[in-house]
Amino acid sequence: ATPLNPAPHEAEAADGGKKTLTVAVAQSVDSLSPFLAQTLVSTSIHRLMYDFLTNYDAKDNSTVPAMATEWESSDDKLTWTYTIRSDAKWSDGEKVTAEDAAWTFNTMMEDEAAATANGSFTSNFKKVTAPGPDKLVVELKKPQATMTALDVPIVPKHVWEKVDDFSKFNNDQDFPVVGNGPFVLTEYKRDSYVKLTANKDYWRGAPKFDELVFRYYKDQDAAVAALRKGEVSFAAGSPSLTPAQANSLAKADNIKVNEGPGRRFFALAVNPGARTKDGEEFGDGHPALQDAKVREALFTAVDRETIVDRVFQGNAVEGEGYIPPRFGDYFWKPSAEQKRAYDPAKAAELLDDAGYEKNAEGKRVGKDGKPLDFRILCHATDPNDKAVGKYLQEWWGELGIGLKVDCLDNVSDPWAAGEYDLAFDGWSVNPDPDFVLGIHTCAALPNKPKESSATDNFICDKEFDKLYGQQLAEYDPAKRADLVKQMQSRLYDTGYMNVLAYPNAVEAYRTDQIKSITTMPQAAGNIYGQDGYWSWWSAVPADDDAGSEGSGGLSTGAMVGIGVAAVLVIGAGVLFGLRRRATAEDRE
Amino acid sequence: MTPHDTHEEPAAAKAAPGGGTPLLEVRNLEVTYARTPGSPAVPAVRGVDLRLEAGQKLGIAGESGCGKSTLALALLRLLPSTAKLSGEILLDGEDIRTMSWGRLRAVRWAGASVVFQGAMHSLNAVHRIGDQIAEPILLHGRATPAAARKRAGELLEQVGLPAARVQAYPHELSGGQRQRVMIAMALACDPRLVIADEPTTALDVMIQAQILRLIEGLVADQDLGLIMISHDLAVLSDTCDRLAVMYAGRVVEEGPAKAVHAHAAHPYGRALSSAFPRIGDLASRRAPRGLPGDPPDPTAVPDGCAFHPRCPVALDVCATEDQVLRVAGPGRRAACVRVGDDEGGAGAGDGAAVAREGARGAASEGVSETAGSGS
Amino acid sequence: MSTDSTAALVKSPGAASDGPAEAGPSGRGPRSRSAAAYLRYVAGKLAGAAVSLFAVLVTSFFLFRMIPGDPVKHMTQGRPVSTEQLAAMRREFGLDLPLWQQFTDYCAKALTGDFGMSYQFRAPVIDKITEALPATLLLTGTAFVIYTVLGIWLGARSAWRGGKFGDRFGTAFALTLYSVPSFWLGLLLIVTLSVGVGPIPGVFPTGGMESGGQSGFAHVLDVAHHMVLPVLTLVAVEYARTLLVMRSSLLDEMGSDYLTTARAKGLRDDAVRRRHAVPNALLPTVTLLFVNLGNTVAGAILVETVFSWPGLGGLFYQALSVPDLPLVQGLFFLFAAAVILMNTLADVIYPLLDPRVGR
Amino acid sequence: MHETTDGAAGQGGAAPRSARALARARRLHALARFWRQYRSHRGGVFGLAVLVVIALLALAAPLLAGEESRSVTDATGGALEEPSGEFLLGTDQFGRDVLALLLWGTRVSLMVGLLAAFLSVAIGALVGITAGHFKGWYATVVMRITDWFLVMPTLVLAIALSTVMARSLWTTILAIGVTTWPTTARLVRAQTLAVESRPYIERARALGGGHGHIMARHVLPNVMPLVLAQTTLVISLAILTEATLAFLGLGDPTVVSWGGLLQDAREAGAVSSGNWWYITPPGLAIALVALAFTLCGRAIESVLNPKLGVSR
Amino acid sequence: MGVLAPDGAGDGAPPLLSAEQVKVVFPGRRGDRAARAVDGVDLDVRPGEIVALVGESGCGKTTLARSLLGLVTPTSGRVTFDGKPLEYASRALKAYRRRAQLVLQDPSGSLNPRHTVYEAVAEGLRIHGYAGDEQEAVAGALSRAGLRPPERFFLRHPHELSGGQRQRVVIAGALVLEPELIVADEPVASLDASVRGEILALLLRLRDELGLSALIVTHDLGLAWNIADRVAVMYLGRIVETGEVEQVLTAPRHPYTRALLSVLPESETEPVILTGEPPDPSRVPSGCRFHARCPVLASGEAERAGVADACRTRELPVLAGSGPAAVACHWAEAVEPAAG
Ligand SMILES: Nc1ncnc2c1ncn2[C@@H]1O[C@H](COP(=O)(O)OP(=O)(O)OP(=O)(O)O)[C@@H](O)[C@H]1O
Ligand SMILES: Nc1ncnc2c1ncn2[C@@H]1O[C@H](COP(=O)(O)OP(=O)(O)OP(=O)(O)O)[C@@H](O)[C@H]1O
Ligand SMILES: [Mg+2]
Ligand SMILES: [Mg+2]
Repeated sequence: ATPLNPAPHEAEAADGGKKTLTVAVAQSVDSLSPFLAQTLVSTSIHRLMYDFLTNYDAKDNSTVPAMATEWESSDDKLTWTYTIRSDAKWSDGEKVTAEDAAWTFNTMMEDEAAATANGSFTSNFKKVTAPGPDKLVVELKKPQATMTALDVPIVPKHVWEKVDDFSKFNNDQDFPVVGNGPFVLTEYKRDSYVKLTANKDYWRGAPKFDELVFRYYKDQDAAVAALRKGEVSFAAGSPSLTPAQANSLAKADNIKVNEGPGRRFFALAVNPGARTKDGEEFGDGHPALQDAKVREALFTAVDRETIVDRVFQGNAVEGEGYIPPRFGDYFWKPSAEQKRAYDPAKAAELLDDAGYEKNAEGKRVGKDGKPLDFRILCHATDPNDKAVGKYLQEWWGELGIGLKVDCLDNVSDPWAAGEYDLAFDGWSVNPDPDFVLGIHTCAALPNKPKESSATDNFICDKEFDKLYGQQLAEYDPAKRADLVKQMQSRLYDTGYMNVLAYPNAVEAYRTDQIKSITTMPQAAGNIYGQDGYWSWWSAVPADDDAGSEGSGGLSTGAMVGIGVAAVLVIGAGVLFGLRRRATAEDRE
Repeated sequence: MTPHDTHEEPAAAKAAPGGGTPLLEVRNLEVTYARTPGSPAVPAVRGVDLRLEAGQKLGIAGESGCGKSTLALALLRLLPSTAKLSGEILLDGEDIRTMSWGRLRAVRWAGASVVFQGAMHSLNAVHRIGDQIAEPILLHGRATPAAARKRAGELLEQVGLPAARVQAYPHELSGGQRQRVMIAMALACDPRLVIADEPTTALDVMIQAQILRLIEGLVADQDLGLIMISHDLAVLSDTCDRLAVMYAGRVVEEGPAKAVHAHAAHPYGRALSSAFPRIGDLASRRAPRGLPGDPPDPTAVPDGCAFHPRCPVALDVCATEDQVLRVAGPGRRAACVRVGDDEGGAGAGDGAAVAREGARGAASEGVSETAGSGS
Repeated sequence: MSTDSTAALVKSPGAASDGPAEAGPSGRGPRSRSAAAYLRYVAGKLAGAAVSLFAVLVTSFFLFRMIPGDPVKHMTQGRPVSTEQLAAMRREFGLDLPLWQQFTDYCAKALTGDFGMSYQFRAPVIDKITEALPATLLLTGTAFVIYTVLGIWLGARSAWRGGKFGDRFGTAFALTLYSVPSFWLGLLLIVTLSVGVGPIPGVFPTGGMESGGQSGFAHVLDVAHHMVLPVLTLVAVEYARTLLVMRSSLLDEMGSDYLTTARAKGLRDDAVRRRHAVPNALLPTVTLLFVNLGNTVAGAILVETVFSWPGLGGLFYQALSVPDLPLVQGLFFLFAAAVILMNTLADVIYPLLDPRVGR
Repeated sequence: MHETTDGAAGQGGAAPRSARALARARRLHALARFWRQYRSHRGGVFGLAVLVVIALLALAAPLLAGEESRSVTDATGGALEEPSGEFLLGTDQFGRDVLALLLWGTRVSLMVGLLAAFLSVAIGALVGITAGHFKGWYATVVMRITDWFLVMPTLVLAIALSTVMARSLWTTILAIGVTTWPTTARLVRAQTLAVESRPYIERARALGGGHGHIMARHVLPNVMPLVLAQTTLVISLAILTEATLAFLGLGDPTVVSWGGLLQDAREAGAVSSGNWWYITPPGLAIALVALAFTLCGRAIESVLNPKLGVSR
Repeated sequence: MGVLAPDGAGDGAPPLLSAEQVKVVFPGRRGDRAARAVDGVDLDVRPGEIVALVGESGCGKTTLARSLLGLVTPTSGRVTFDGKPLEYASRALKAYRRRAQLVLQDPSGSLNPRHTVYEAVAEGLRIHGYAGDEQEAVAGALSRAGLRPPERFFLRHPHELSGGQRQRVVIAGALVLEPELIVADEPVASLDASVRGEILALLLRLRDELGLSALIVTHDLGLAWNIADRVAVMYLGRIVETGEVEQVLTAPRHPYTRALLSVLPESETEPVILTGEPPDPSRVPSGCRFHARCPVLASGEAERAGVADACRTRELPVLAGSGPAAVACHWAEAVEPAAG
């Protein structure tokens, strides 16, 4: 091979024919320290680097053993005992023991900085001990539902003991980073890539790919382009590929678009009048929205189908209940008479009823003669917010209602201050819906005006709260599911929230690089950001790895590119020289 | 561009004393600046004949815009590319106008050098003056770099500046000193001809006197040909052997310097010379004299004799008939209809002057009569 | 005759020229004083730069305080946190102090290069900056060298042949590229040269700075390969400025009498250009170059975003959207400081190049 | 004295009106001369033609495209349809006609460009003229401020300002105006200094003219051409900056501008989906208008200052 | 013919404008020494008189002229106009500037290229809020300045005029306010030789017709000879010789004046070219400020007259502003004590 055109296989041979899986990511790694990291990229990587006590089954989200093989709780649910597996080793050869887990938890309990990322899990812990290398005992202050879902990476004590300031230690200096997960972090270049190599000794079995690289593409188009080219094997977009990208990728060769039901809901939230726990009112929510009829009218004038069709271009499911259909157990749908179907005429009627007649200019005015004008808070970074905002403006404009779309980078301030009328709302729902339900209880309201608190949008409804209390105490899954559905029904009826859609998670990967990959849930799930490491651990390389050239050595493309550039430079130089000689004599 | 033949056979060639090849001979030179957007074509020089013997000093006088600088630049083909040139420029018998670029470059500075109007801008502000003086020496292969440097120092001393000033930048020198540097530079390659374009304009009287003396001295020492351009007739008559007065791109009068200054044959020449009063001459006390009207716009030269709108002695024919140079006495020529009329030459001019002064009602006959003793 | 006197009769400059020439050719005073005068001049410029830097520090501190959003709340990323925890965090980041005290603390620390801790990355701002700086310097430095050389070369050619087809075409082409939004050009380049359309193969990577995993020469080549498109984008939109300035500056010089003198001396056309015209015309361009470099660093924000370049620009954009106040402040200060530094450098170097100025 | 005034008075009766009329004719003449020279700059003529066409399109947008073409609910096309007979430039992700959006965007982009440039140049001219005229501490202080703004990287400062303020067109206009004026101020000041050093200023002062008189009657008219040229150049800068801010998501998302279209296109993933009809036209439009303004500005500049030798 | 006889104009009459001990010092820039541009000058201009101020470049002529018009405030000394000292409050200055006008060297520069002739001439009227018929006044001034018929010039722009016409417009602009005094700084230096005579003739005629006084600043001795009644020769911020033109220019007493006259091209005497540094107002020598370049001192003549020491060390008194011819020279006083 000439210097400008080396055979690609040579480069690969030098690497020993490594199979590399490259994933395009957009988010920055905030920290590689499990005690600090909060972004999805970082936590996903931590799942690969470190084992957790337990894991979720890819099939049905049920708890499966991980670092702990078994666990049991005392009858009062206050003492939990975990059996730590004995066949696990840290990547530096040390044995994984219960002491490591105990140390991790204790550190989080003792050191405020170490509690930054996952402190909520340990805030209720009384004491954590390791009576033996395979026994971990956690004593609680009060019962805690997440004891089999402690999503805390366990770090090797013998390495981390030496850290003196957890708030400043980012775990990105010494490579490879000692871990016990399916992959070992071997290289990290900020905002460039994170490279992990397969942990051949992983107790569940070695991953099929030798290397896993998270490559950084700030621009989603660049990521998709990289996927098209085969520079990366997988692209998920942030949070999702756009419909246009999905549709065009679906047509491309060797690319599979995976559309999993999303865990998010996308909703319209109304400010019902911000208040504190004590009932002190604040903020400047529009008083007209206190009127259920007005809210009803607004929501009936929203055509969710169009939003799914047009904004999401079919890559979403029309929203109704609060919890996305992905979580089948809890999924609820309004009954026919409950349902708010799209009906502009009815909306107009409702407004007339509520006393907001149209004036000469076609604007709805209240009894005080003021036209009905609302503001809606939108996330400037979310194209869906902006797009739906356009539709709302037009639909509500037809009704005679003005809408100002306030797009901000940071909506949390006006939001917490209650200074909005409506807002685009959306949460990722966990397998356990407790959190997303809790944010609508009175208990979540702030203590003082404008203080940040757990509440989503200041909803406080006695009936909902009662149901919430019941579901908390209910240990029977079926009964609990029923209660959760009742809660959703109640929430629906109060009319403060209108779930517009459940966006699908749209991602794509190259079939010429990845033969198969596990989604979660396995049936119709997603790949990126799973509650586990299944996707990357299970991914099987394609036999024909023609597409993986981008990852090993210097590609042919690179050589051609450099060659072209070099030729251009030399050409320009020669041209310059010739011109000079030519002009020297003849011109004056 | 073929030189057209409307002019008479150059009288200069015949009239000039001495045979052989003159140092410089210009025949029917015409320069026109091409039309540019926003401004019409400018015929800046409209047929000029000149002749200069080696070692002789020729002065060219004229008002601003009459084409003096254009003429000077044309002699070395230094005009911008928009200028169209026709006629013949023979330097030592070689036609500069048709020379190859290579030959021309060799002639430049080594054959004829130029002292430009305004030394401030004619020196490169970012090079040391020593280097600038040495540049043509090196270029024409006259010396090694070290020798050229030494020569630059000598040249500076020759023009009255300490040799150490080779290290100076132009802005560190005064106006007069810069003009000296320009002169030193012009002498660098021992040219046969030096063209000095208003070397003393914008200089103080005292410095002007210094520079003029310097030039005179150098030219006499080295037997150079000199063309000196100025609008100050008095200065030229003091410095030069012969004098040519230009008006609107033409030479309108030519002859021995003193004679032309004292008894100009052309009314324009007369007006010019009387514009500079003689101190002590009571006739000019409280009686400033000048020409009515304004210098012509070179883009719209009047028909007939270009001077006729301002001419105090104009005849009817002047408005229609172009006037060419005619003999106006020994070694003198003038382009005035009145000169041709009367073989008396200069006398006719004087008569005209009297008529003119009379017409203006001022008692000033003395000017032309008494100034004769000057030579 | 006249004794050695350096008193020049330079008329005081009519219009105080701008830029470094502000000092004006004073032209007076014996040369022995010039070194001292130059040092004084430099000291003045440095003092001015220091004042500017301080002004920038003030701005960066107060301007970004106005960004809506409670930084502490961002740090908690929406997790329910107790008021006590929030207060503790405020204390940790010094956000509970009165504003003026925060400011004085900030200034005092900034002097030592400490711009605080990034909220987002929980690392010292200065570390984040030093991490990202080399990438930006590599990108902008390379682009700078290329577009400067290209701009000056083409500008000089263009002016020297003013009005000819080459000049017209070159200028029009440069102006067109100059009018193109850089991010858009970057996107188009990705679509064509990176992804490939039709017959054009996608030979360049779509983004990033390296593939990773190489070392030595292979690594250098790999980075070079990644750099081609971002550099091309920067060069395409930036070289026009240099070209135009060089061109008009040379056109300005072209009518000058000293060039006629040079020609009259018998110099060849290209010698006149090389030895006299271009060096003189370069002088006003020098200032621009330095200023350009400072601005290019800031202008790299777009290109870095489009090409996922792991540099300061991307970091800035990311920090702004959070807002990661300390990081934003630090970066803003850095960008402005770069421009100030370059301006000052231009001011300081200029008199060395142009003997007329500053002494 | 008396004999001459008689003669003058004889014509003086009729002259005042005719003098004014003549003055107007004169001004027309000057304009015509300006135009004749301007016309010889091919680039300038091209730029002007483009601008005229674009301005007409902007004015006629409601006629050509119709109000409803901006509406998402009334959109007739499918998402991201390729160019066809019905949609000459295809559709956007909502099924709206890209060509119509482009037409509507013309208005916003031009308006932002013009207003921002106006703001910028107005500040710059005011600061420049006063700083050039009044020397002493005022000039020192003002020029320090100018210098300080000058070293702020324009884009960075504009980004910062747009982040600090609410998202609206006015924010964009303000951010551009406030960050780009120092260049104008410096230029205008330099020109003011040049004008102030001219003897006619000394003459006006000797005639008894005060600061106001000198600035209004002498400096301003002489600075105006520069300001005019500068305005056209700043407009193109402003249009580019508007697009950049919009592209970075800092524009007003509720109005249709070219930069906003690009941002929409990018958010929709049009770049990697091969929807060239959505990406290319807004960018081209921006480039074209920016180029047109630049060309006009350069042509004006070179007519007013032929020494610049700007290509024709 | 004229209001006043050209000879001995206003002899004995109180001066219209007078400078008394005027000094102007420009502070040095950036550590340079201060320049004493005008260093103690007495100078009177009497009604109807034309005074020429001559001297080498940089000797302070322009600065003195500007200080007489209140355009520079003297560092010390005072300027009196019509018996009253000049006040520098802007209102008072404005009133003064109705009565005293300035004509500058460069007519092209003195006219705003964007103003028509009419506007340029009417500018003064507008500034001073002229109550009468503006157009009539403008026309009158133009025709008096020799631009006839004035209407033809109203709407021209400066670039459409020749240099001579421009200078006439400038003069018309000064005349329109019917001033009593004109200060002209090198009024013809930038004009072509053939045109300057006409402009000078105009100035003479105006003096004759309107009784205008004028101070003409020039470096051209021929010009002084052409039109001035009195001449003051300035050297390095001081007036070194003053008197009637005929007297000073035909029988100069100061070596400096002699040198100036000797270098004129047509001078019959052997040119005396001054050597030494050109005058620098930031370094004024002690004693007679001319002594370093003085040919009389250099040739030893002063030594013979016994004043060499005085030349080097003894300051000379300031010459009176008007009155008989006077010279500030130790040597001249020594060799011809009777004169003066
Ligand atoms: N490059 C040029 N392009 C067009 N016209 C020119 C050019 N150079 C000179 N001219 C015109 O040619 C005419 C003669 O110019 P020239 O410089 O030769 O006059 P001059 O006699 O040297 O005047 P001065 O005494 O002012 O130096 C003038 O009208 C001038 O405007
Ligand atoms: N504004 C100023 N600041 C500092 N120095 C000045 C200023 N104006 C003039 N000078 C200096 O004062 C001295 C006298 O200047 P002035 O202009 O009065 O001379 P001049 O006799 O009119 O000379 P010229 O014949 O060249 O016009 C000069 O040395 C000059 O450098
Ligand atoms: Mg000339
Ligand atoms: Mg002067």
